[in-house]
Order: sequence, then structure tokens, then C-alpha cells
Amino acid sequence: MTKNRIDTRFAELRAKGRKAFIPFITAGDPDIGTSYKIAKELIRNGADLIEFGVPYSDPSADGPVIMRADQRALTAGTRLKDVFALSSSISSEFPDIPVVLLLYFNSVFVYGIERFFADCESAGISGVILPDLPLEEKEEAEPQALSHGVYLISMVTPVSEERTARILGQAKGFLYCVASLGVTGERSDFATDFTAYFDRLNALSDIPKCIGFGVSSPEQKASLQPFCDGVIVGSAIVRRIEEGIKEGLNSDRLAEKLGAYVRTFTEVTR
Amino acid sequence: MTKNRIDTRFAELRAKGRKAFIPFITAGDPDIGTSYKIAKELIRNGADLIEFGVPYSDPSADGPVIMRADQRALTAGTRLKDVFALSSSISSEFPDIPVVLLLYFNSVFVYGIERFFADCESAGISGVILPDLPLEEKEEAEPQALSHGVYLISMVTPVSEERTARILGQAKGFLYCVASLGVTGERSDFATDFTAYFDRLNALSDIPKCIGFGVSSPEQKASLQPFCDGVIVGSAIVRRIEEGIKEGLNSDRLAEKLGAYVRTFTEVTR
Amino acid sequence: MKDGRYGEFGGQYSPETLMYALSELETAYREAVKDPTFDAEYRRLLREYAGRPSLLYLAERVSADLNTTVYLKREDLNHTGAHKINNVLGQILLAVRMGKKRVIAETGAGQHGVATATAAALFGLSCDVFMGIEDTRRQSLNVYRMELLGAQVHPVTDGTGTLKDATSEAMREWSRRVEDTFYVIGSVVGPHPYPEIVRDFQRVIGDEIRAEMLRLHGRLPDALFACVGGGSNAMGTFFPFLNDKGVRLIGAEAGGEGIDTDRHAASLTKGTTGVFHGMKSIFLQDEEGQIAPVYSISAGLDYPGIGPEHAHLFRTGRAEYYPVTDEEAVCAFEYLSRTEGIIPAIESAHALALFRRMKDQFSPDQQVVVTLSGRGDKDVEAIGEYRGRFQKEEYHD
Amino acid sequence: MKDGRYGEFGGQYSPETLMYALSELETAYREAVKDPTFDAEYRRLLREYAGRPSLLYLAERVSADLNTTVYLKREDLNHTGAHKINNVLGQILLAVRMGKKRVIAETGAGQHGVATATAAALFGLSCDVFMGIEDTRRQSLNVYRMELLGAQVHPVTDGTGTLKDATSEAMREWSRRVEDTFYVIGSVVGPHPYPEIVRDFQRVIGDEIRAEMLRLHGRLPDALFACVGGGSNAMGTFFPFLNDKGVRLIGAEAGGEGIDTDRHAASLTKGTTGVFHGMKSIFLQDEEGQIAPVYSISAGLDYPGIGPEHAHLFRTGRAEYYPVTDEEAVCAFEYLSRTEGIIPAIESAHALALFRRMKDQFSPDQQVVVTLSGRGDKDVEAIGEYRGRFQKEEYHD
Ligand SMILES: Cc1ncc(COP(=O)(O)O)c(C=O)c1O
Ligand SMILES: Cc1ncc(COP(=O)(O)O)c(C=O)c1O
Repeated sequence: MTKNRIDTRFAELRAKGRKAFIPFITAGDPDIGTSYKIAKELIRNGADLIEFGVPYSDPSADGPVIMRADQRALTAGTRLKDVFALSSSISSEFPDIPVVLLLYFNSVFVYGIERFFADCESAGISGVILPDLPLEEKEEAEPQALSHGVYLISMVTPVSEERTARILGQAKGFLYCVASLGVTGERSDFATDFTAYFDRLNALSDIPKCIGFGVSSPEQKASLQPFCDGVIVGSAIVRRIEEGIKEGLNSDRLAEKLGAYVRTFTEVTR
Repeated sequence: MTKNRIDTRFAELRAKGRKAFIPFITAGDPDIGTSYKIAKELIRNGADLIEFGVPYSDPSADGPVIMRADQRALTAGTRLKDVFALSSSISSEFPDIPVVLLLYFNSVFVYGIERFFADCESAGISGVILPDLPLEEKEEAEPQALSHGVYLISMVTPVSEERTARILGQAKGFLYCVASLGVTGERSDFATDFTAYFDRLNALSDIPKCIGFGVSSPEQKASLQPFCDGVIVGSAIVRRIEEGIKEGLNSDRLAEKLGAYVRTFTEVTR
Repeated sequence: MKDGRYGEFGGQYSPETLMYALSELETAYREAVKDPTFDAEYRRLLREYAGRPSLLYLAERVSADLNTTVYLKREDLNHTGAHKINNVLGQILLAVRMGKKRVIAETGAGQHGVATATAAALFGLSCDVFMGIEDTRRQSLNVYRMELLGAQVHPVTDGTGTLKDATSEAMREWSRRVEDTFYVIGSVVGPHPYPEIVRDFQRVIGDEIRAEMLRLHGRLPDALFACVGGGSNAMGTFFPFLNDKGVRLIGAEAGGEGIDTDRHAASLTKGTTGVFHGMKSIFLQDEEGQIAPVYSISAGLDYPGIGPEHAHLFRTGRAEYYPVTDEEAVCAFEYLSRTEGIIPAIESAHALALFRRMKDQFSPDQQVVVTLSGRGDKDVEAIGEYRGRFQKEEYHD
Repeated sequence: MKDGRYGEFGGQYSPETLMYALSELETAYREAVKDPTFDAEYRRLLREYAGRPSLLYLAERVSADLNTTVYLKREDLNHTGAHKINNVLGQILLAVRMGKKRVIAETGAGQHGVATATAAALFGLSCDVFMGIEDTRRQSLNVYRMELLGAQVHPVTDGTGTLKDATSEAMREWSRRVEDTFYVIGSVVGPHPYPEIVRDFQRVIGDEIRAEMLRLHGRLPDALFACVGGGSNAMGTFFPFLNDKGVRLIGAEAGGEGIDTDRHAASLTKGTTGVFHGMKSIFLQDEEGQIAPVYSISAGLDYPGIGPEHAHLFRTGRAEYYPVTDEEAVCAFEYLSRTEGIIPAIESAHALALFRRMKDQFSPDQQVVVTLSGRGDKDVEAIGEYRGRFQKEEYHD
């Protein structure tokens, strides 16, 4: 089994003293072809990893922006095979860039856990984030994931309390550090005390740590980066896609617009 | 104390082998002046007694025709003093014609029982029908009535059952024989078996008996007369007043119309 | 006191058409109460159908707030949601015993109509309910309920289109079909023997209060509060305590927009003696006995008179009665909803409002019982309108 | 069976943000059930606030008509009108014990929201209720009731605007305010320990049935019927009988316009195993696990899944579940109203409808209990519309 791209990527970044920038888009929003173009632009403009959300009918951990993106992707007829095809294209065109899926566990479960991770492997997917598969339920999918060289990315939150140590003890690839309570969506401000939060995390494990949930501006990214190894930006990007759609941009223009937007993040304190 | 006109009247009628015709109108419908004119026409056209209804806010023993008449009379501002004045005029102009009031006991009670009957006496009123003052409650008003020479007219119904004997035992003037169940209002047909009803009544007392409640046509009157000493016609007459008002007749025309209508009753099988 | 008289009040001021039926009813009733199977069946229905005994609920948060000990007698938990069912079950049993196949009823708030339709369904009788047209609007949910229960609802357009007109119309209907029809009167009103029958069927409220207070505290309560429309829940509450001089009996009348306006239904406070709907009692009327148009936010209290026994208790001073305005009642309605999680009928809210106003007359170690005659679901919408709330657009997501 | 698992079903498929809160809840719950004062207080509230025990009513006219012996477990007589209050009182006591000052809840028919708002008022907690926008329309009376009880109602416009969306939104809100907020779940659904907690707080239904049937007949009933939305009233009814193999346990699912259409909510009959709302259970979903839009005339049954313990009872065959159409439920709703004078919740009418359909499987000497989970006042208007009745002009005077 080859080394997981995520490990390679973070090793490189750490070696260079750089922080990862991880954009998120919903696969198939507004259609799978456009997602492909957008993803390429994101990478060209400095994404270090790319995260594809698999659209879901009832995304109960997501806020309104991503809920609407999921809805658009489903209306366009996006299915798992399309997401695999998209991932496959991106992972083969960009051999350094790890592709990570974010989806609800039901999508995996109903598809068939073994079949799902086999298809991940074929599509060159390096990690899968299952926001509703916590530590306690992970054994249901992790053996299959690992047997196909796919990491289940663990999440930790400021209110994980005594669970934190256990989560970090088994985390692989990188740790998804939820910046604040609540669902996905931009925040103008965080109530979280990041110093204390990351002191706690760093004392427990050396695994790369990325902050996500609510990061909404290059300035926020800049201020969070010192604490961690990377920053995940989702709703802010998805909202620009929505705006572009509303403006009637064609897929090339939309991809360009997103490239330019993402550059504002990657240019800042690179 | 002089002899009550009712007794005199029925004695005369019996002597002549005639049946009484007793029209009813609501005093003050549509105003007290018109009631006066109508009453005179009724008498000129053959009424043997005249019955004035005292308008009431909640006439719970009356049907819709008389309810509306009461409402018109009240809207016109009719008060008891007006009814007494009307009665007074009629009883003095027509010394042979007994005037009878029909009213709910509350009107008497609140006015003051003694005062009420004193005013009846002054107005030349011969009898008072209190539909909601049955045998059981009569002693509350009868002594005062009699002390002023006024009869409380008793009612009997086809469902009075064993009460019938007691009612007839104390009835004065004439007996108001309710033709059928229910409230005032015209009936096209009676379910009552009049032969049995009047056999029962006649066996108990010799008092003059008049049929009322629901008599709606000269033909009905003709068919009922053989059983009794007189017929009371209310709603059918009041309905003609209502029609006349709707037609916009002035008070003279209205009175004329009613006179002509009543003649259809008095001409039949006089 | 002679049968059917309460001091000068009561009596049987009825059209002759109904007199035999009334005496038949009285005879049947006297026989029934002597028949142990009748009482057993009535008690069984109360227990196994209405869900009695109803709770005597210690309202701790209200007690703390008002600095007294307040119990609520929870008639709202009865099947159909008000005390009306107690009386109706008794009368329907009588109707069945008398062989009647059809019942009629008047209704104001609709609770008595619903209760009658319910019991009629239970016994397979046909049922017609008379309801003022204004009340069919104020309490449209109850109209639907009665129809579902198989009753015909007849809106009455006469007069003010409220309870008094519905009562008059029910009496008219009874006189039309007196032979096959049983008239189920909804309160301690009407000609004898109704006030007595209804009180006897409602006294279970007071009997239960008495037994429970003795069990809990070994003594009687210091005061009882109840709202008075016709007066049945109040009479049921008060009756078992009439001879206990230490127990204050306090009734809340509908003060509407204030007793100095002409928009209220405070019969005792502002009324005079008269004769109406078959009884001598105290009524809101003019100097010639014309019944006054009355008003209350509460359809169940919107009646210009009161049962004769209350008139007697009022005149003799054994019970006290005070008017409560719409606004006070609505405040009490909201207060109880938020404080105890109990939404009372707007009628019952009058009783609670009166207690709140009089709370300083009671010390913390005294015990007061307020009868919650019914639940407020039927009123929620109307109160919302009264408050000008419930603009759906106000919602935020 | 491991904690929180019912065979393959159950579990704790929750976002990490909620996991600590869930374990805190579990710890608090395990301590509470061991603490006799907690149980005593819960029992006291059931008795003195909810009005329990609820009646076990012998429906004589239905029994005669259907040629069996049918008892109705009258949860409709509880304060607030449904079984939901049993669970809510328990959870609110837990919330208070855990020092929470704010509760949230999802609601479908509105009964759970009303119950939660009620108990929150009783304990002085602030309360936010999430309700699908479609349900706020179908059950507007309950929206008003919650507001009166001091709760904020948040209409949820996502998805089909029904219970599943309200549940998702409540979970989102919980994850926003997990530190100061207690999420009062309304049925035996969601991540462990909720299905267990809710079942434990609802088993009083079955415990009372059991005790009463033994008292009356010295033996257990032959079958129990209950409707299943999330499944709490059914689980509460069935649970104490799980080991009594002779007692058939029968659940009625919402068959909507028919299970051959796409307008139903018959999760067990037509669903497949999946993971949603924190639990592994059986859901209506497509081949990729997208949750299907579901439909039922009954807001309380309009949910694409079912509690995990039911999924287990279904798979193991210990309990049976059948779909009941809107039309059958409405007929049963009308049938019970006219036959017994009891207007059931349209949810509960599903259970009765199923029994009517299966009546030939029971002989006259067998005894069947149908749980009437709630009263139907909230549904009267909607059923009228369904039937195309209530054109006010139709009234005759
Ligand atoms: C809940 C409730 N309380 C009180 C009343 C008033 O009636 P009564 O004074 O006879 O108890 C009604 C009448 O409809 C009612 O519905
Ligand atoms: C009266 C009633 N019955 C049943 C239900 C369905 O819920 P469950 O299956 O959890 O009992 C509801 C839900 O709102 C309800 O209000």
C-alpha cells in the first residue's frame, strides 16, 4: 500500500513551515462539470488539499449555505458515482493534492461500506470526513477504510472535553478542529479561546491540526493559522459559488471567480 | 266591581250561538298610533275580543313572526304606558269589546304587580295572558289581578295531561286552548286530535274555550270552530302587518288592509 | 324552603306546554336519585368515562408568587375539557331512563354543547345543539367538534346571537318536540327542577374538594373561587360548603369592558330581580324588564342572568360575587399559562383573576381553592386576536 | 446487547459537538434513575400535574360493534392532551437536575412542543420549539398554545417543512448552544441515550395497562395496538410486555395515500436500514441513502424513520407493524367520535383503524388494548377540510 497523500502533504508543508489551505465545495454544485472546473481553479490558486462535500438531502450538521448547495447539487442529479468520477479526475491530474470527501455516514452505509471505500481507493481519495460518525461508532467503517488506504478524518471540538485524548489517540492524517460550536457557516467572531484549545490538543498529539467551521475571511485565516497546521474554508467559498450562479456566470467564469476569491486567502500570510 | 266584559261577551255570543273571533296584534307594531288604527279596523270588521301583545326583548314562547313584530315595536320605543294608552282608547271607544293583554311575566313583575293591574283597570283591560306564569306560580299575581277586576287567562295544551283538571278548575273568563305544541306561528296542519282534546276539556268545565297558536287561515278557523267557543289568530295577522310595512303602506292603508284581511275570517261561518 | 325555591328565587315560570314535561322530569329525577343503580351508573360514568376524580392541584409557583396556598380544582382535565360533562352525564342517564331518543341543548362557549353531543354519542341518542351565531364564530372549533360527534348545530341569529338567545331557542324547540325530546340544560338555570338537578350533578366538584382538603390538611379551605356564567361550576363548588360558615364562597362575574360601560355581563353586581328563562332570579334588564344585551370576552359567561340559588346566596350574603373585566381575565389566562403551564378556559381565568385581585385578604397559611372549570384550547385563538398577536409574518427563522 | 443498541439498531451517530453532551446526559440519567428522590418527583408530577394514571376505558359500543373486548388507554386525558407529557416531565426534571436554564424541542403535531413549553413554564425554563412550516399551518392552534406558554416557536422552512426538518433544525440549534441547552427529544429516536430515556419515561403507559388488566381480569391482554410516528407511545405501551410472548404487539404506521404511491410515511413497511438523526434504524430513503420526502395527514406520524428499538422488534418479529391510510384513519377518527363520544388524535386514529381492519383475528373473549395517544381537538379543523365539510353557509336555522 502506498503512503497516504495526506501524510506526504503535511510533511512537505511542515518542512517548508507552511500552513495548509483547504477549500471545501459541494460536489455537483451547480453541476459536476462546473465542480471540476472550480476545483482545478482552487488548486491552481493555492489549495493544498481539496474537500468535496457529497450532497445530502438532510445535512443536519450544516448551515443554510451548504444546505442550499446540497440542494442544488441534488437537483442537478449528482450521485456518488459522479463524485467518484470528479475525485478521480482531480486526484490523477494533481498527484500531490489529497482529495478528501465530507459526507454523512448514511451515504456510506447505504452504498455499502466496503464498496464505498473500494471506490474511494479507485478514485484516489485520501480521506473521508464523516461528521456523524464519532469515535464510538468508528469501528463500523474504519477497518474497511484503512484496508483501502483511506483515512477517516477525526473531528474534535472545544467541547469534546475528556473525549479529546481518545480522539487524538486514534486520529489519522490530520485532525479536523472545529473552531466553534454549531453547524457549518461563516462566523464574524469566535468565542473560542484558541490558545487554550490548541495547548490542550498539542499536548496530546503531534498530528497535523486544521481549523474549520466558520472561517469566513482571509483575515480570520491569518489570525487562526498560528495555532494550527491548516485552515478549512467552506461556507465562504460556497456562498461565492451561489452568488456567481445568481449572477448568471457560465462555468468558466464561475471557476475563475472562485480562483480569484481563493487567492485572497492563499496570498495572505502564505 | 262591575262584571268583567269577557264574561258578558261570551254570554252574549253563546246566546246567539256564535263563536268568538279574537285577533292578536303586537302593540306598537310598527308604532302605537298605527296599532290603534289597526285595532279599530279589526273591531269594525268583526273582532269580538282584541288581544294586544306587549313587545318583549326575548319572547321565548313566540315564533319568528311575532319576535320580529316585538322587535319593531321596541325599536319604535313602545313602552307599557303606550300599551295602556292604546288599551284605554280602544276599551272606551268600544265598550262591548274586551281588551286582553298578552305579555311575559317579567314585564308585570318588574313594573310592579299591583301597579300593573291597577293600570290595567284604569285602561279598561279585562284580561291578561301570561304565557310563562303557569298554575303553579299564579298566586303571585292573581289576587292583585282580581282585586282590579282583571282575569288571568289560563292556558291549556294537548300535553297538559293530568294538570288539565286543575287548570280548568280555576280558569276565569275563557280558556286559552293551545292548538298544538311549539311556539306561536302559523301551522298548515295540526297533529292534535281535537275531538278527544275537547271531549276532555268539556267534561271538566263549561268555561268558554278558545283555540289559539297556529291558526293561519279562514278555512282552519272554520274547521276548528265546531270544537270551541272562539278562535285566536295572531301570527297570520302580524305577518300581514309586516307585509304591509314592507309594501310601504301608510298607517291608514295598513289598517284598511288588515280590516279586509280579518273580514275573510269573520265572513266565514260566522 | 318550598321545592324549587331558593328564598324568593327559583320557581317554574314556564309555558304550559312544558309544564307537564317538567313535572315528568321531576318525578323521574326523584325516582332516579332513590334508585341505587342510577347513582352507581352515574358514578361509574364519572370515573370511567369523564376520568374523575379530577385533580386538586397545588399551584406552587402561583402560591409562591401570590404568597398564599392556592389549589386548582382541575375540571379542565375531564374528558371534553370542562366541568360540563359532570352534569351532562347525569342528565343523559335521566333521558335514557325516561325513554327519550333525542336530546337538545343550548350552548355558549360550546363546552356544554360538546359535552352533550359527546354523551349523546355514547348513548346513541340524536342531538341538536342551539348556539348563538356570534358564539359559533367565537368558538368555531367547538362547532366542528359537535358536528364530528354527530350533533346538528343550529346557529341562532336572534337578539345578540349569544347564550341567552340560544337558550330561548332551545326552549322553543323543546316546546315543539316536548314529547320525544329531553332538554339538557347546561347550567343551574331554567325552571325548576333544572337548577336543582344541575347543581346535584355538579356538586361532585365540591364534594371532591372537601374530601381532598380534609385528607391533605384535616381542615376545610378558607375560600373557594369560581366563575359564574349560569353558575353551575360555582354552585357545584360551593354547595357542599354552604353550611360551613368559615369557608368564604366567592364568585367571579364577567365584567366585560367594565361595569360602568354597557359592555359587561355582571348580573349580580348590576342586575335586578326578574323572571326569565323559567326562573325568578337576578337579571340585567331595564326598568320595564326588557333583558339587556350583555357582553363578555368569554362566551360561557356572556349571559344576562344567573341561577336562582346564586341569587339567593348573593342576597343573603352567604356568597360574594365580584365582576372581573376582560382585561383582568386575559391577564390571568396568560399568567397561569406561563406560570404553571396550564392554559385555563377564559371563563375559569375570571375566577383566578379575582383571586389575584383579592390575594391580600389571605395570609400565607390560608388555603384557597380556585375551580378551573375548563381548559383554554378553545380560547387560544381569540385571546391571540384580543392581544393583536399572531401575525404569522412576525416569525423569524 | 451493548448500551444504546437494539440488535443492529440504535447507536450514537452524532456530530462530535454533541458527543460530550450526550455522555453528560447519559451519566446524569444513570444517576437520576438511581436516585429515589428523582423517581419520586417524576411520579409525583405524573400524578399531580399530568393527572395520571390515565383511564383504561372499556369501549362498550365499539366492542359490541366489532365483536371483541376493546379497552382504550386514554392518554388523551393527560394534561396537554397526549402521552408526550410523560416523557417531557421526565426530561425536564433531568434538565433541571443538570442545571440547564434553557430547553429546545422539535415538534410535529405540536403536542410534544406544547408539552415541552408546558413543563418549561412549570419550571421557569426558557423554551424554543422548532416546527416545520407546513406543520405550523396544519396545527396552528398548537403554535398559539406554545406561544401562550411562553415558548418561542421557530418555523422551519427547509425540506418538506415537517417533523424531520424540525428535528434536523433542533439538532443544529443544540450544537450551537450545547453548553446551556437541554434538547428535549419527543420520541424514542435520536442518538443514544435518547431512545432509552424516552422509552423509560413512556413505559408508564404499558405499566399501567398491565397492572389494570391484571386487576380487572387476572390476565394479560391478547394484543396491544398503538400508532408509530417516532414510536414513543407504542414503545411505552409495548415495553413492559416484551417478554410476554402471548401478547401481540401491533403498531400502525402512516400509510398516507397508500404505500404504492410515494405519499406515505410507512418506514418499516417500505424502508431500509440507514443512519439518520443520530441513530441506525429503518428509514424511507433511496438507494443512495437520500431521505425520502414523506407524507401523512397526521403531522405526528409524518416522519421518514422510526425509533431503533421498533426497528429491532420489527426485524425480530416480536412486534408487527402495518400501514394505515389517511382515509382509514379519518374513518376511525369519525367512528370513535360518533360511537363513544371520544375524538381521538388523528395519530391515535391510525391505531384504532388498524384494529378495526384486523378485528376478525380476535374472538369476542379476547381482550385488546388500543392506546389513544392523544385527543383530536387539534385535528378537527383539518379533518373537516379533508372531508370538504364545514362550509358555514350549509347551516340551516
Ligand atoms: C369552561 C367553562 N366555565 C364556565 C362556564 C360558565 O358556566 P357555569 O357558570 O354554568 O359554570 C362555561 C360555560 O360554557 C364554561 O365552558
Ligand atoms: C397524539 C400523538 N400520537 C402519536 C404521536 C407520534 O409520536 P410517537 O410515535 O412518538 O408516539 C404524536 C406525535 O406528535 C402525537 O402527537
